[in-house]
Amino acid sequence: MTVRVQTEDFDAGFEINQLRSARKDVGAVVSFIGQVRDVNEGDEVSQLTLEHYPGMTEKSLEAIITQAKTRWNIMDVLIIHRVGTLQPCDQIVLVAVSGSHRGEAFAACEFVMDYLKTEAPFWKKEATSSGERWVEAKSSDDDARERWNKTTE
Amino acid sequence: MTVRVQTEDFDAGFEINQLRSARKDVGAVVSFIGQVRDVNEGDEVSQLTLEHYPGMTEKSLEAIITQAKTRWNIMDVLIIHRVGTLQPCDQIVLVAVSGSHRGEAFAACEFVMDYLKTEAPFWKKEATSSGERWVEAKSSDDDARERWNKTTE
Amino acid sequence: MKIKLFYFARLKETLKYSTEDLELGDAEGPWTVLKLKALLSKRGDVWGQMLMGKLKVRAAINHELVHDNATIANGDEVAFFPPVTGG
Amino acid sequence: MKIKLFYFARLKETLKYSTEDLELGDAEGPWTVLKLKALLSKRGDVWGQMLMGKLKVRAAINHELVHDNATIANGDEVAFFPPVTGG
Repeated sequence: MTVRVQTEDFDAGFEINQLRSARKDVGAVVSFIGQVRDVNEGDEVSQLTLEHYPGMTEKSLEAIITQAKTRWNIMDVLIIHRVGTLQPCDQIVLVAVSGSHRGEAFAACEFVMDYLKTEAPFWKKEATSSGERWVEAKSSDDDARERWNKTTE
Repeated sequence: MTVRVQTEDFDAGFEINQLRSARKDVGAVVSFIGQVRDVNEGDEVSQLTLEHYPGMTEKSLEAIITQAKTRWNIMDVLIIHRVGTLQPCDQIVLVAVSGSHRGEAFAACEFVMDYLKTEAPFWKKEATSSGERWVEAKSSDDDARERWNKTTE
Repeated sequence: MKIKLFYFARLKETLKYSTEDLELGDAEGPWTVLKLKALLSKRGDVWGQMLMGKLKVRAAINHELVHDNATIANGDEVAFFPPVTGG
Repeated sequence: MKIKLFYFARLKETLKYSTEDLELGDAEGPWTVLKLKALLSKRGDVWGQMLMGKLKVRAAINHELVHDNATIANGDEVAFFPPVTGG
């Protein structure tokens, strides 16, 4: 597994390719990229700043990957998450999962994102025309995570 | 939407990036890459040949995208599927979905793959040490597609 | 009436046909996919095995997947092939 | 006993504290997250609002998310922060 928390941008294509070609028995790579939207809660967003809790961030992301590997038969998981100041259309996060078959890779990738959204210590502050504001956590993200406790996949 | 059936390889990173940066309100891009595995049903695979039904292939992929767009609030979908002769570790297919939010992008991407696997007229023939053989359709792929008729998402 | 026929994958290989034009007697109509399969099966053992045997066969009319009871019209493009295995 | 405290995001900004070392009376132990919150809340209005008010606060001990009744030990690193919003 690979976890990187960094201010620099990343090359998603390169990273996905690394995961894909690491083993010749990889059949599927599912990936998620999150990017800064230029609008949130109806307001234009001109800038986004991401704060995190160094040390805990990496640990929590690794714990999420370990959980995913326990639940599904997958090969490898990569998470890159940016921190610092970002602009609209900048990449925020990449999660990529390789496996033999697509169903487990899809489930694991979505699981990692749902847990990252609710457990990894990152906080977003956005700059809008009416000033700066902390992004509020969404109950829909809690709901998304709770699904995984109900299913027996 | 974009559908391409081609013999040439593709640059997944470039394609994903195009989809991601096409609009500043894209928040999520989920993508799937399928590659040739060097083993299938316990046998080593040295080569894979993909045949398709020109004309019908493109139509059926477009119809699948149209269905996905009806079911989920997503922005764009790209499908690239290769045909011809491929080697282990070669890319076969790319499906990328952009949207505002991750849940719908994940669902739509998996939906497209499940329907592509069961409705798009492609056939695989693999070369193994004991000769050539047509790949058999899997009932697990039919099951994966049937799930979408049961859920009300 | 006249139709155009296509065969793919294992069917194409075994039947040694990729495409053909076929004249169907209007008097024997209406023509369904099943009726066409039965007609083609009379061409010989391998045809019967491929189209009416244990192997699953899918059919398309004018690029749309159809069931055995779908009706074939003049000028249609009809295709027979095994369950698909792309992706 | 001695602990190290961290504050993040809105809490850091409002409390104007990023980190501090704190001595907790062993006689008043055992110390839980809730008891620590109550102690800190006595520092003033804004502390009470941030830690015991309407806003949700999450706590971590040694980098693990914990509940209010979790026990704090000597040397622990305790952090308070709002619900996370990464991804």
